Amino acid sequence: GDKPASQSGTAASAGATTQAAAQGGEITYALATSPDSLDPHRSGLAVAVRVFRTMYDSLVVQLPDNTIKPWLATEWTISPDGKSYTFKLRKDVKFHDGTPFNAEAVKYSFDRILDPATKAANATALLKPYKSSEVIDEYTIKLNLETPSVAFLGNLSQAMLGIVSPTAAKKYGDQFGKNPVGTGPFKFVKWEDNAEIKFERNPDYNWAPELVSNKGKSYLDAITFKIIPEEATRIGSVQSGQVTAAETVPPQNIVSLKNDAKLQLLQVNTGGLPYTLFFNQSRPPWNDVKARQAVQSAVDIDAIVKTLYLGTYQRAWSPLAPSAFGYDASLENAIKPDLDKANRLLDELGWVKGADGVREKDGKKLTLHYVDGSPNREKRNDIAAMIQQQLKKVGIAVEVEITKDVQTVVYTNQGYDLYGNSQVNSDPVALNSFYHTTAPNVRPSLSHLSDAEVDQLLEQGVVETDTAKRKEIYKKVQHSIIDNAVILPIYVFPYTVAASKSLNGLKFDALGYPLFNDVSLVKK
Amino acid sequence: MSHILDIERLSVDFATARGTLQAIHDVSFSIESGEIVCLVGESGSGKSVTSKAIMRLIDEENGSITSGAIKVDGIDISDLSKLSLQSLRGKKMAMVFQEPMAAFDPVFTIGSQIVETICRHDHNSTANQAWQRGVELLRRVGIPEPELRMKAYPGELSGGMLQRAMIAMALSCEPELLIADEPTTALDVTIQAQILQLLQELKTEYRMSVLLITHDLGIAAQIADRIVVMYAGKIVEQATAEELFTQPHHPYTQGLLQSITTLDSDKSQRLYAIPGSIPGLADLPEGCRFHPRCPYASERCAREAPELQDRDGRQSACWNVGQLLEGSERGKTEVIGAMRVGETDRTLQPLIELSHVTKHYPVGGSFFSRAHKVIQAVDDVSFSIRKGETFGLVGESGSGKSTLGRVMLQLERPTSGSVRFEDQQLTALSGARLREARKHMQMIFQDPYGSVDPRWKVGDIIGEPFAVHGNVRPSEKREQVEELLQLVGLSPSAYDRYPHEFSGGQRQRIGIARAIALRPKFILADEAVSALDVSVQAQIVNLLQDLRQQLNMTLLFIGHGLNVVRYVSDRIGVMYLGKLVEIAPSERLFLRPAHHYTRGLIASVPIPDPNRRREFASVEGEIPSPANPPSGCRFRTRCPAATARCAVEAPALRAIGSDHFVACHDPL
Amino acid sequence: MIKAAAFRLLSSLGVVLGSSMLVFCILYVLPGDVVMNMIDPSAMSPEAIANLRRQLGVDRPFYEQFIQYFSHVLQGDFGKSLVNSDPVLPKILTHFPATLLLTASASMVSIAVGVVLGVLSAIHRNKTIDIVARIVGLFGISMPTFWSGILLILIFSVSLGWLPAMGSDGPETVVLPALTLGMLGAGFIVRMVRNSMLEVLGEPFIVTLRAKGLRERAVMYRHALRNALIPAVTMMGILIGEMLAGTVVIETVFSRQGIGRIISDAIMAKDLPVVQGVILFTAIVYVIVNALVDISYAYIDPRVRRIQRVGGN
Amino acid sequence: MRTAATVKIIGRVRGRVAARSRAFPQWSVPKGLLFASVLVIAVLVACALVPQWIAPYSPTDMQTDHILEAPGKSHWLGTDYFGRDVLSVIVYGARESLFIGFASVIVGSLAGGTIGAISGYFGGRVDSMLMRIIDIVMTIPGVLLALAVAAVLGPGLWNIVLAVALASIPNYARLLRGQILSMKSRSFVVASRSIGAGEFSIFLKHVLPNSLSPLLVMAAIGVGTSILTGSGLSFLGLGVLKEIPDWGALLSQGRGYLSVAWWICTFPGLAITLFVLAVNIIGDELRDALDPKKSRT
Ligand SMILES: Nc1ncnc2c1ncn2[C@@H]1O[C@H](COP(=O)(O)OP(=O)(O)OP(=O)(O)O)[C@@H](O)[C@H]1O
Ligand SMILES: Nc1ncnc2c1ncn2[C@@H]1O[C@H](COP(=O)(O)OP(=O)(O)OP(=O)(O)O)[C@@H](O)[C@H]1O
Ligand SMILES: [Mg+2]
Ligand SMILES: [Mg+2]
Repeated sequence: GDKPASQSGTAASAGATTQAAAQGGEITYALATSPDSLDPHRSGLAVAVRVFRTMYDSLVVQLPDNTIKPWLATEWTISPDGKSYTFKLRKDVKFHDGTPFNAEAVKYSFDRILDPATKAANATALLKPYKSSEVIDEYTIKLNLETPSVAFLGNLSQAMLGIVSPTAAKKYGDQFGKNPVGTGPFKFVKWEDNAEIKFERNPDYNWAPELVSNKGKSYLDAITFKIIPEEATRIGSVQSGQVTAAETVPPQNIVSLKNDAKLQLLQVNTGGLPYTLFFNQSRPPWNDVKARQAVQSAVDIDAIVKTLYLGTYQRAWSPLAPSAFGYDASLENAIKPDLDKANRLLDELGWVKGADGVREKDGKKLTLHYVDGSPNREKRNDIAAMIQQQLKKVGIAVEVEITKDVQTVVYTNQGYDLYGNSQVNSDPVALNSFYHTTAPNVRPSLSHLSDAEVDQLLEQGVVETDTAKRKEIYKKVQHSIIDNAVILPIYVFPYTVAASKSLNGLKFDALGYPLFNDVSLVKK
Repeated sequence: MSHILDIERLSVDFATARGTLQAIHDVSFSIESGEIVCLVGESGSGKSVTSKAIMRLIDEENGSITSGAIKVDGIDISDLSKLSLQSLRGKKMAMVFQEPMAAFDPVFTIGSQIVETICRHDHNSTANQAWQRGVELLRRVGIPEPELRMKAYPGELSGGMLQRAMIAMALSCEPELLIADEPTTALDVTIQAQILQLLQELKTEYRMSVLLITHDLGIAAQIADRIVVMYAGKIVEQATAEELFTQPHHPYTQGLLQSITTLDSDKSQRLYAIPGSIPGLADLPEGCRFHPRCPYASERCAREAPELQDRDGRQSACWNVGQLLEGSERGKTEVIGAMRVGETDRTLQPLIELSHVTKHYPVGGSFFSRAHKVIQAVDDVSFSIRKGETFGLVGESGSGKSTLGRVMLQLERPTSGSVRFEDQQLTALSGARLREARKHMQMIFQDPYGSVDPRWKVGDIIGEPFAVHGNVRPSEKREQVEELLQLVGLSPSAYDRYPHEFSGGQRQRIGIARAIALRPKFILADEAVSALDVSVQAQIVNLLQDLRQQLNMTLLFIGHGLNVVRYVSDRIGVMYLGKLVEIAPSERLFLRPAHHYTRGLIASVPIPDPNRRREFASVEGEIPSPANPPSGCRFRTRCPAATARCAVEAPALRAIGSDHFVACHDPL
Repeated sequence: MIKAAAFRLLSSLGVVLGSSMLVFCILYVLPGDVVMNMIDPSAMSPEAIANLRRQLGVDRPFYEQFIQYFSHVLQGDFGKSLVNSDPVLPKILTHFPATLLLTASASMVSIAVGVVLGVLSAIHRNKTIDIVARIVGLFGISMPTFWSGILLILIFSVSLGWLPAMGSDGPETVVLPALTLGMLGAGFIVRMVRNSMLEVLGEPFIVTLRAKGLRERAVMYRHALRNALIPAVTMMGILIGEMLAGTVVIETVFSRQGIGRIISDAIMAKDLPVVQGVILFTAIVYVIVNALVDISYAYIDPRVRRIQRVGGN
Repeated sequence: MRTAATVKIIGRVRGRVAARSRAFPQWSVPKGLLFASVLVIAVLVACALVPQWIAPYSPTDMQTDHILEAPGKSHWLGTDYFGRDVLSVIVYGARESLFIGFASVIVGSLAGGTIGAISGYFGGRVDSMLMRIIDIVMTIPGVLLALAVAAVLGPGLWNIVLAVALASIPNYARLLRGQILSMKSRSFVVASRSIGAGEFSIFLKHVLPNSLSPLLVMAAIGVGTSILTGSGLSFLGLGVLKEIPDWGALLSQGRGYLSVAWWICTFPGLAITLFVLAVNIIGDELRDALDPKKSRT
């Protein structure tokens, strides 16, 4: 059909890989935002991760079917209690600065994440039950966990837990993010703030994971990432040939670029948690399931996704993305927009429509404070605008607050009724930080959900090693969340790249991050 | 005789927002080579338009020649192409303008502007040659150190120097016709005399023809071979200077001649003034344009416009020439009451007394450096004005007259010295008491346009003193203002109109009405008539005299028109560079000036009588900078009788006769 | 003369210092917490966060931070970014040339377009050319730069392929941004030049020039324009300040390096040292440019020179 | 920032050129152009007051099956990405846009004018102190000021107004001060003083009224361009999401569609341009009309 080249859950690749890849050449790749740091442990931005993959390798790799395969670690064993992992490491690996890769380096990397001085962000969460490591011998390391975690291996595959050169990290201290050194297929050359980040081929590379076909050094001489925040400019640059490829193509351009003879479009759905609107259950009346269900039935997500994304984004149904482990496809099409039901539920709760069409109870208007970040990333502000109109029909007044300071408004002040978020992740344990009851002195989760049954299921999910059983557990979790209208899942974000037809072999990993090992330029 | 300029039935129209206006109509006259022709007439009569038409400069102002021809040396200018016109301008005919300060491009040096002109028309001369020529020209027009002046910017030269430079520039391509549009109006009398002298020399030296435009008949009498009189866009009379002054053939000319205040006008008589004022182009009267103001006007004049007709080798446009020639002079002078029989009574009490008044303005100096340079605008001046007298103050521009006036009214505080008004020490007053004292002292300003708030209605302007000082109810205010309006000769209907709807003379009346609103004891008139036409000037002077008498006021009359000051004043003080150099009863001052400067001033005044022509330029040089005055006697640098003593010792003001004081070591 | 220069220098320093202090205060009262923006609070213990605060020195009272910052600045130490520990001074120094190039070329565009249109408009007063020029000028003022910028990219990069759409490497990348930013300034200059040109054309000396027989071209361009430019030059001083500000949007649209982008990011992140540094820098530039304008003002207009020599007014 | 620019420029230049006291030459407007401008403003004001009578559709009606339709019979100016009728959104957006335009200019010119007036009236120490402060504020880019205001007060319509107003204050202050200084030495002021009028009343009755007209010209430009400043803020992500966006927000939100659906942001842009043109033409005319010298009776 006229769907773009998108295969959800599997790696998409550009061009035919059969023809012999040409050596040499450079590409420029336009990013939508600038990475904040090239220190994988320090940055939590998706855009940074896209860059990390060129120069950092992980111990293991996760394939699109969610299986874990060797990478820098050749093999591993898990202790019966699930609390220690012993990895055998490759012996032929060297960091870009010549430092040999070994157990010490791995230990250094992981301990570094735990060190507050590193100011590590997402990496801390990914590494979570990790406690300490023991160097068994030069190429054997044992990682000790506080508690067992089934997701641990998958997390280790993520670029944010990539291994950094201890020499360089020690040498540069907090400037390591500007002088990154890893073991990846490309070496860092320079980073010009707000302009470009340049990498060149690592000639020694020869330890690519199973995910890519070119196991040796890359075909490309160099990659330059250009930072082009303005959508129109980014698309304009790839259209005019100024850059070879540009990421995050807006839907309206996806539609129009498909007819562009010079360009190809690549699309891959990202894994983890789709874009989801969370109710803040600490604020009445949204602590009442009926109120939330009313919203759930009043909102026509299909219409929103179709209108705004012009058929280029897939609608989300569950708290998990379809590619995630344990995804419950039965949730699809289970909920239909039903205004009567919404009205009935609200009537039942005693909210009566006032003269201005807004429902009232005890002199209070039925309002929903919808907070969204700025800028209008992936048209999320527009979603808010549409939901505002849809809820108006059932008598709910939506106040939309667009703010740059999400940290303060959402996380510090908890000042929202509805707030949207998504997370790229490799394992459904990611659900824990969104739906598990939080300790009293810790920052509450976005949903403020406190459901003993869900908590229990989520805790089981972390340790359950039996795949089938684990799948069941997560299905239950998903059902419970949707049935209780804890969230409104909106869309699955497809990572979309527009590239010149001369670009060949661009692949994406299980989470939707680009891989450049196989990329080559077709000479025309 | 060859005619260098021949204008035939020229009419010029201007396209304006409100439609076309005919600025001049059917103008014909010619100039022979080597002749000086003066174009005279009141403001707005079309003199400048005529001169600009000759240069075709009106093109740039939305003007166009609708009929007639202008022949310069036989070439008809009126339909010449722009390009050939440009090559004629400056070469065949050159022009000198009224405001020398404004007539140079301020951002180029004098030299480069002269060189530019030369190079434009003389393609053979190199820039270097042109520069040398410029230096020569400057030297010729009497500019000292011409090499230096060539490199000066217009802002760095005085008005007199600039006017010389302008003439030098006009001469640079040896034009056959020099048009000078009021070349001396902006200058001091002494400088004016120097410039006129220069023009006369140039005429004889280069056999140049000159079209001199002026409203000062005195100048015309002194310099013109022939005079052309214009009124409201038309020529009304044309004759040689002698003929015109002996026997005018047009009532307008006659009126003009009578309006002139001369150095021997009879002080006991009212000045003659042509009644009314010149009409605007948009509302010209039917028939003869002068008839509403003409004492001879008949019905025919109102119906039919008279053509310019030859009579005895001269021309005039009037139906009633015959009648006029019969000599029945109507509406001429009348004796003013019994007021000014002689000089003021010396025993009268002083109303205002100034002792050792000094006003210094600091110049330069910034946040850090306390200014050490000062402009000594007024330096140690003492005199008194007696109750009921009119005291005149004269002196060249920058001599400190206005400053002295302002200090007198405490609009500015003196640097030192004191001012006593009746029994009050004004310099010691402040705040409300000073404002209260101001009730009794008022001021009439020079600039009738700038001294009234353009956003206020006339009634409010005149009524402002009531509002400030008093308890006058609105209805009363209207009544009183209307009375004042009548007193100064304006219609009460002016009450609700805005100042811009009035002519200069009328506005000055508004200013006067405001000044007399509170019936003050003392009025300061700072150049109150200098900006006005001769005939209007006479009207205002008469008005002032009347009011002074009616209201029994004391007047300080500041002016640079010596003849008018002489006419109105009982006593006159002469200022030079911040110093009072002479005080004398007015007749005596003119008969027996004691200071060399005073004599020079008087000698510089052009006399409106072609039979009494004389050498101009009685005071050499220019007034020095008040920031850096000469040592000793400040006038010594220009004084013909300066001695070594003058350079070291400043002369004190001392009595040399009854009521006559002078500050000079060797008075005349 | 030396005194005047010294005074000027001192008062400029005062202005720079004052503006920098003002910014410090503004930023201090801004809500938001740099630490919370830097880390994931769920993953860090409260003690660790407090520790981090102490390290960054943002826990100390206002006046202490104030004194500390300025004493460091006076020693040439602009501090480090709170967000990614980049030293501020090198960061500004690497970004500044691109901004300077952009502002300078935009000014050139402004002057060229503005002066030409302004002069045409004044010469052909109330004719069609005048009305068109004025409307074009107002268009320049009334179009948001991000919009006109994108339009230019679509036309010149995507459709025609003549110029690069983005970047700050190479002279050709500055063309489109300079045009965009320049059109804004041009709008003001047109109006200014037209007005002062009309004023100058009404001056008596223009009549003199014509009376000398000068060609119309010489009258207009050699004399009238030079006089009319005096106010326009003053405007350039202010325009450059405004253009520095305008770069915030332009640099984002055209993905150029520059201090405009640094500062907008830094404000959002409450990255105090960076904002401070940039403001200090732009204030200095602003002051320098205005001093230059004053000097060139005196160069073009000898009247000013004289006044300055005499001093006072 | 845009207003800031304009106003700053005119303000500074005036301040410095104040010595040449002659008023700016008239920018006389052909009658037809003036008439058209009055018409434009009338229509826009009508839109602001009674949009429901003018707009063919509801501005919030998202016809999701009619998105991105090109201008045509049923939607004269096309539909946007929500399926809203562009014409209707523009018509309804007029209220907010005009409000931002006028309110920010009123606030800015009042505050700036007051500072300028105080500075001009007292002169001396007060003047040099205030002007130093103004100098300092001028060195800080308007963006920063605007961002700071937006950040301090939280998002909202009044923010944009305040942000724009704040940035324009120095310019109004400078302009009025310069104007007052040149007016203070005029002879009609001296005349009023010489009849004994108090300084303050002279200031109120003579100096101030005669100094205000250039402020009007500046305000005219300011009115139009503050809308753009608003759009600049929403471009930088500081705008407010309103049910009915103002023109600046429409432009900023629609810019990504320029290459696929030009009408979404071209028409709001045109509305702003027309508004700016009209306000400026009328402003120039108004200045002349308020000047008794130039108004013809
Ligand atoms: N460019 C113009 N457009 C319209 N009317 C004009 C123009 N130039 C001059 N006039 C009118 O033509 C008439 C004659 O003006 P002109 O300047 O020749 O008078 P003048 O005799 O030189 O007076 P003055 O002694 O004041 O210089 C005046 O009424 C004036 O308003
Ligand atoms: N406010 C001032 N600041 C500095 N210098 C001043 C000031 N007012 C007057 N002067 C200077 O004081 C001197 C005397 O000026 P004043 O106006 O009193 O002369 P005047 O005799 O009235 O001349 P004019 O005939 O030109 O009116 C001049 O050199 C003038 O430049
Ligand atoms: Mg004239
Ligand atoms: Mg004077």
